[in-house]
Amino acid sequence: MELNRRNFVKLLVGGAVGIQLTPLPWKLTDDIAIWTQNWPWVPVPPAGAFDSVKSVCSLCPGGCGIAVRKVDERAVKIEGRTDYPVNPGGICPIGMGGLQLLYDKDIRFTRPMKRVGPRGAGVFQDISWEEAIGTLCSRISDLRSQGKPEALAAVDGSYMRGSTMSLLIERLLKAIGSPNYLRTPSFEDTYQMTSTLMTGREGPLACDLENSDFVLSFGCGFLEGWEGAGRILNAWTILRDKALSKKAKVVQIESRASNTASKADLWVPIKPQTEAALALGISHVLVKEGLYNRKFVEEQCFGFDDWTSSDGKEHIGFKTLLLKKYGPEQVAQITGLKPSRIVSLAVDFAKAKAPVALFGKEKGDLNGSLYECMSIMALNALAGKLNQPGGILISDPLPLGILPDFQQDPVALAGNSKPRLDGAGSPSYPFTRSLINNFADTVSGSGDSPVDTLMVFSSNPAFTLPDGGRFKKALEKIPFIVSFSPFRDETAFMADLILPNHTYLEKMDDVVWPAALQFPLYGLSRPVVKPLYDTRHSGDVILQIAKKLGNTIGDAFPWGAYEDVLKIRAMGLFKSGPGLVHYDGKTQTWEDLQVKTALKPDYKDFDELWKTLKSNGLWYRPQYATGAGQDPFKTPTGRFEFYNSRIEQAVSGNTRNGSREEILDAMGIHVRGDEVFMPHYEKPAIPVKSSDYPLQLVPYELINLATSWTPSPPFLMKTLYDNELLKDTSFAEIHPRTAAEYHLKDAQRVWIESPSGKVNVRIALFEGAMPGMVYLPLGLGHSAYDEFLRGKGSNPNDIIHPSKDPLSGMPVWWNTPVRITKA
Amino acid sequence: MEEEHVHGHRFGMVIDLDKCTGCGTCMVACAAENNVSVRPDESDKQRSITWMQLFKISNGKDFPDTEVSYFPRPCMHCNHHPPCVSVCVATATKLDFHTGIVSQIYTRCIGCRYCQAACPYQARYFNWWDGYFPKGKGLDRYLSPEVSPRMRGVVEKCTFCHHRLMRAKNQAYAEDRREIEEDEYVTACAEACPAQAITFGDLNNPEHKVSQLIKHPFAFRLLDRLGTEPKVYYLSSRDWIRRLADNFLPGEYHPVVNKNWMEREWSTKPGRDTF
Amino acid sequence: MDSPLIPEGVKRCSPKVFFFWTLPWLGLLLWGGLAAILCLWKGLNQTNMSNIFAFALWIVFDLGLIALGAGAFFTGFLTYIIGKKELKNIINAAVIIGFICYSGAVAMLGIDIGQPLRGWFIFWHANIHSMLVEVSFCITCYLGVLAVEFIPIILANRKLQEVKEFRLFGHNLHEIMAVFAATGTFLSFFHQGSLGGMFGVMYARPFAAREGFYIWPWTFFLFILSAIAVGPCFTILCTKLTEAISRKKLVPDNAVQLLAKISAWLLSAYMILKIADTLAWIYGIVPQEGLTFMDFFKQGPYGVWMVVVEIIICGILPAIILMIPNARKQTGWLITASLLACVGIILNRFMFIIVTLAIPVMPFTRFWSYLPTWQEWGLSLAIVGYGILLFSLAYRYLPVFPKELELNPNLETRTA
Amino acid sequence: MENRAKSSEKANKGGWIFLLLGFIGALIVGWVIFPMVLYSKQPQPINFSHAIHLNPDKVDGIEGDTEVERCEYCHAFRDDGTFVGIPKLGKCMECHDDPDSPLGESPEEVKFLKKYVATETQVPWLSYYKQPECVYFSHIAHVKMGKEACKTCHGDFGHHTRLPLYEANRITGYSIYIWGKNISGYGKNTWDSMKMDDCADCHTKTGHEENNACFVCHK
Repeated sequence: MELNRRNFVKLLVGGAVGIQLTPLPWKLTDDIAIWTQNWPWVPVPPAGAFDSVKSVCSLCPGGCGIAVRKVDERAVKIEGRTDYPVNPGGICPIGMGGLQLLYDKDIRFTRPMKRVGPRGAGVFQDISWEEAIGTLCSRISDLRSQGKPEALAAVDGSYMRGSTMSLLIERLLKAIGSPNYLRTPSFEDTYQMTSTLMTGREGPLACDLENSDFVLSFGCGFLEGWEGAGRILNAWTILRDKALSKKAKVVQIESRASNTASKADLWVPIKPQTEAALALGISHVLVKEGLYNRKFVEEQCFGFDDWTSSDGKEHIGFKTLLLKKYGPEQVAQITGLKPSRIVSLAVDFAKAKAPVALFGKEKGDLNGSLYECMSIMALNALAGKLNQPGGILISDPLPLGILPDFQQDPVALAGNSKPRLDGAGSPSYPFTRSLINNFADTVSGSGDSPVDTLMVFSSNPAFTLPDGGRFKKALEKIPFIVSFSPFRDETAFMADLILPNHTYLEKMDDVVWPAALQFPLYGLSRPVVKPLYDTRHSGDVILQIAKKLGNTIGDAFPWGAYEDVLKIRAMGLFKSGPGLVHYDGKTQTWEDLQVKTALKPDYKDFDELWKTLKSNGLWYRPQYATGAGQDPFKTPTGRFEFYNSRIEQAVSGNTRNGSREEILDAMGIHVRGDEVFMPHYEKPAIPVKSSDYPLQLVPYELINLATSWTPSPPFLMKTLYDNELLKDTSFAEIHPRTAAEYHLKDAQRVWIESPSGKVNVRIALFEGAMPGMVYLPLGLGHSAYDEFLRGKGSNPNDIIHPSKDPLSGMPVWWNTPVRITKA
Repeated sequence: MEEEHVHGHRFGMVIDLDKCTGCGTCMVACAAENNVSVRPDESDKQRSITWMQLFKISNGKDFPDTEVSYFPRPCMHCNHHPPCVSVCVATATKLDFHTGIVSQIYTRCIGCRYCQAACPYQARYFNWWDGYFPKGKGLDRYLSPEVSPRMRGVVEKCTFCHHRLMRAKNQAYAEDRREIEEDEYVTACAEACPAQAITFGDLNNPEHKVSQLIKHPFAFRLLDRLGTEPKVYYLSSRDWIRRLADNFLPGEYHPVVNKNWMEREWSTKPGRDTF
Repeated sequence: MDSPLIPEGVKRCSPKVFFFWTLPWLGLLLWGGLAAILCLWKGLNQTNMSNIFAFALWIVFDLGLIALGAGAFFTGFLTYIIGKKELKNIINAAVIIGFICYSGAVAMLGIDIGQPLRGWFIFWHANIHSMLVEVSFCITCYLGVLAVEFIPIILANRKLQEVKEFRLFGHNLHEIMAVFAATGTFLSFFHQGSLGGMFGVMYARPFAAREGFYIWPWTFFLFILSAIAVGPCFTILCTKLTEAISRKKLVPDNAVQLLAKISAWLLSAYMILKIADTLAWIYGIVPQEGLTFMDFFKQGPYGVWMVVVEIIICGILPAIILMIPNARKQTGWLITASLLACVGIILNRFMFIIVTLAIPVMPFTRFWSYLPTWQEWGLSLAIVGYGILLFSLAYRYLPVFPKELELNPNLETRTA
Repeated sequence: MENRAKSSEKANKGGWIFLLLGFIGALIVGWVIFPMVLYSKQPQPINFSHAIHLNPDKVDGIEGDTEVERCEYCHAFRDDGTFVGIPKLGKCMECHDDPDSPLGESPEEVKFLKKYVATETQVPWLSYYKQPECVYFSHIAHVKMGKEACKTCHGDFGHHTRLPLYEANRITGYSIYIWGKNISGYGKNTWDSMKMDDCADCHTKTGHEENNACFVCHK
């Protein structure tokens, strides 16, 4: 019996039978299945103790309260706070995805770096903080020793004017000796100018949406993220409820069937950039029909009726201007509306108890046109609805503590006396604080850059500016660029030195008066997690820079840490009068804001205020922000000015030799006579359409796409439709008829070309697009960040060909002439 | 089955489409809450995973009468033998009669995708890839331990955030309560909606807001006539939207003609030309 | 050199020729193998299937194969249960074809599911309400039965016959073949039916949904009937193909004719019921769910023409041809008819799978299109290659056609 | 032909032995060798003694009238009802606060103090009862509301003087306590295994069938 083939087979057969009677095959089958249920490469989130940290979102001017859910040290979810008076529980998609901006390592700078690759390539090398700060300081010192401190400039994109960071940046420049502090343009700039000119008050836009019963919106993208979604969308819901019971109406004036337009009670489509005319047309009807508020106009306004100045000169009043130039038919011509519609709008506006006319297009972080803003403001005034419940409230800025004055050394004094490179505040742009587009032109225009070193704070001008990439060219000329951005954005990729800030969830910073809120509120964000990487709070870095530079500069920044500065600011609030640092979330703040009995603060002393502010992130005064009750207007005439003395002074006081014609031309104003000083409609500077460029490009914004300097959290890519972004191509919305004219099919690839350049996109047919227009979404087309955003879609800013807005000199976003060619 | 439903909860959702602004916060909140991974290309809509999905709809009218709106679509948690449940080969998905939630067990699913074929709402998503969590990128650092991440090759879907129900129960137990309070359990999307368009609660509780809302003349359900009995209801004052919620033969659709209701209130759309 | 393996007396081509003959099919296998490995290793993202097209090309192939493979059990049924002796001459071929179809189908399903290593959950955690469970159970069992039916044919190999045990085993198996035929028939009835049921029960998919009898929607019975009607046609096709390639007669006409005749009757019966069902659906279920028949074909490449082709050209037409004795006696007509019938059944399965899924149910969702990737084609075609290969091997080394010798007395004929 | 058959006959004599050999061999492989190969063994970082800590004569400070309460002294519930599980170092350091002065005389404690307390690094305990990621288990529901004793599932771990070796299934990574020590999967005590069926059976026995719904124990 040897083990021959046949017996071996028997052995195997025996084994085969036997093994069935053991656990081996069965357990193995089971375990292999269990293995697939626990694949080692599938992450297992570590468990731990749950916690919720209260803070404030600073991704946009909305300033929503957020509660971050944590497991031990990890943040796992962002939720809206119900105990914060801005947003009752809800937040916007961008804020909701915020954790990806914290944890996605590839979109962040994790330590200070210096550039080693070519500009824009994003190739950097790690360095120490000491070396980083040292490099910058020595550069600044050199400039000062060469006696040209003004060759240092800074771009600041922090959303709220008057935020403590902005204050420190401006202060640092001043101490060093440079006037060239630049801000990326935002709607707040336009409003701030309007308010200053017409009311003499410089407070931010405050409007009582929730209590309004007729909202006449000149293109505000309430549902596109206007002034921060948290509060606005809640207000929207309140207005919806009222609308159901016939208590409120929202009218959206806009050329495209946006979400706001669709969901509003009435959509009034007009040609882009003709809003001023419509506002004036409505005013015309109010005046003609005597529907305006006589009492208010007579007692509190200036320049309504014709008048004679002290020098005996006859002036026409606003009334005459309206009646002469803005009749329904005339306005219909400009806007493309039916005259009857203009009349009915006026009648409804007048009939409403608490109407409000609002401005600020799309999200509101694009600047508007000054005269347009003034025209709409005038409409509110005519109806006598300023400082009324449901209307716009004229206020002063938040009474934050003022930083002590400081000594400037001769170098600084000399530098600061030099003219700004962007001409802001010059005779041509008397009321504008910053004109970054002009800055770009000046730099790229002159032989070698007048700017030697540029510091960039929380902004991404290389991506967000509507200048056909002119700012990028300027950057290429600037010898040395320092980025303080926490993110690997386009501008940072141009930088030579990176001093990364913390992300908004890792640092303490202030949110000054959430946009458009009708009562004063000061939010303070706090680190919800310890900084993940070797980054530093730019506030602290500025202090460190100042210290290193020493002398008067060091003396100008006597504080140990950024927090000390914030504390000084908060002290101002404490001194300014009563306020609250808690909100129970039960009562709706907007329901009761009338100033009745004096408010009783819920803190004993400043220390308690400060402690609570740091933990609860909130100080507010639940009362209408109506400046100084009795005399709300601080204009030269002490009244609301239809006829604007300040503009008048600026023009006549312009010492520059040259005729008034030339002066006005330099200011970009086309009308003449008294009209110049009153709200009026200005024809577009460059012809919107021509034979070469027969179409008009209008950029639009999506609430689920970050359009400012912060990247969009990857989560948002799930919310985009495949006719907004498909693979790497974004879409241009055009009307089917327009498409037919150019024989374009849906989803077809095309070039959209303007005098400034061209982008490659696909066509999205949309019945809701105004014929003859091309709509491109902002926020796509990044060349930086990581695989989620890089190379996805096209950036309209690359082809937007901005003209200068009359008087303000800021870019005009809405009328770029373009043509479409098949790709 | 229905009779069994009487005891216990029957959680459901009401979504007010007049209030829904299409902002997509619900989608993001859902993905963030439930560890749904984001892939480099999410524009492949046939394969991207969105438990809560916003369908964009239009009234199809030409400029200037065009109107867009949105259908937020979670899992409907069908109440009447859900199409997906009876077909599942491995009993990986079931309707729990004590909560009304249709469960999905990823470790039981074998990925045959029969349930996807059976579901008319496109509410079920197959993991064509493993979750996208590259080493050292940090995307796994915000994952919640309350929801198990899925592996490639299994189907997943909206769970009405049932882990939040467990969370609420634990809290109740810690406070010596057997039953949870109404509104202690809310889904992530309902909680996050900045327009408060989503109301979530127990349909078996006549006091709860959801039970009131579904009686509203504006209330309707998606593909109601299929007989799946979704526990997700919608509200809309727009007839064109309500018409899009189901298939109708010519003349079958009847606008909301609740006379006395019409007298009491008026549609949010006064019609473009009554102004 | 492999002559000792080749059945007694018959002539087969040289190993060289045979080797070259196998090459293309091996190629297909290789392609499919690569695709399979990719899918198992990287996942189903290798395919173009999607959340819309949860079922796709592979399932179409599966259902097609299983339907065509029905010839095996039905011929078995006729031969052993009804006792149609003349079919004994074709039963072997039928069994082998059946085995090929079913093993192929099961293999594909193994790749098609997202978690193959959990496949056995279907049995262990079975949900008895699911038609697919019934399908899986029956298919797996029936594959076993087919294997058993295949064994005696293998053991009939000249070399294996030398082994006493094998000889006996094979013989005994053959004796009790009737039992297996019976089980096979029973199992097949159910899974063929359940396959139809799978789609009929999707009551939320108006295009597939059907009323039914007790828990079985009409598609349940229609699938059975269509399968047993067309299965034999496929068997005929295959034998005719083999005859064409090997250039010799292998099966006596009476066997083929009998199959054809039975097919004719069943096909006619099926057509009557299918038409009735379609009408009932168009005028019953479809309007109930707010749709009209034409609504289904609003978008996409599909149209009413598919229904027309399926029912008239690939249903009624072949039924008539096969019904006329003089027609089916002519090989040309016989093959045309069988071919049409086979196409018809595959078209039918295609509609229930692809068209059902492609048609959006929610009025505001849009129509999606789908094109398979090379991986999907690879695996599908590999099954074809595998089938041809296995059948060629069987034909070369096993006495598949008992009457081959007697039908080809002169061994001079060159053979493949 | 004849001879060949004959010789093969001869060779086949006693062929059944081989059949038997294979059979028995397989049984040995399946029942004895397989379990040994399947599990990896490794010791705990510190040989913690539950017995000492729960013995009032040796350790005071771990209060509680019932044993459960004494367990909960370390294995506590948080305010939100979640369960701490194996306590973090902080808990241990409430008593073992000084790395240089051990409270007992066990060398293990010294090791613990030097290696972990002194450096304030968490002890990498190996959890015997870790359920897979797909499982949700609420201790408070069972212990507080259900009044279940710890030992029902964990056996009387409380009296172990030393921690057993940690055995993990090489394929699944599960602790052996999930499937149970017995390779056949059979166990006589409630704490012998922790498979889904064990939970379900208990739910059924105690009249809580409703808790056999999938989404009660899966997440």
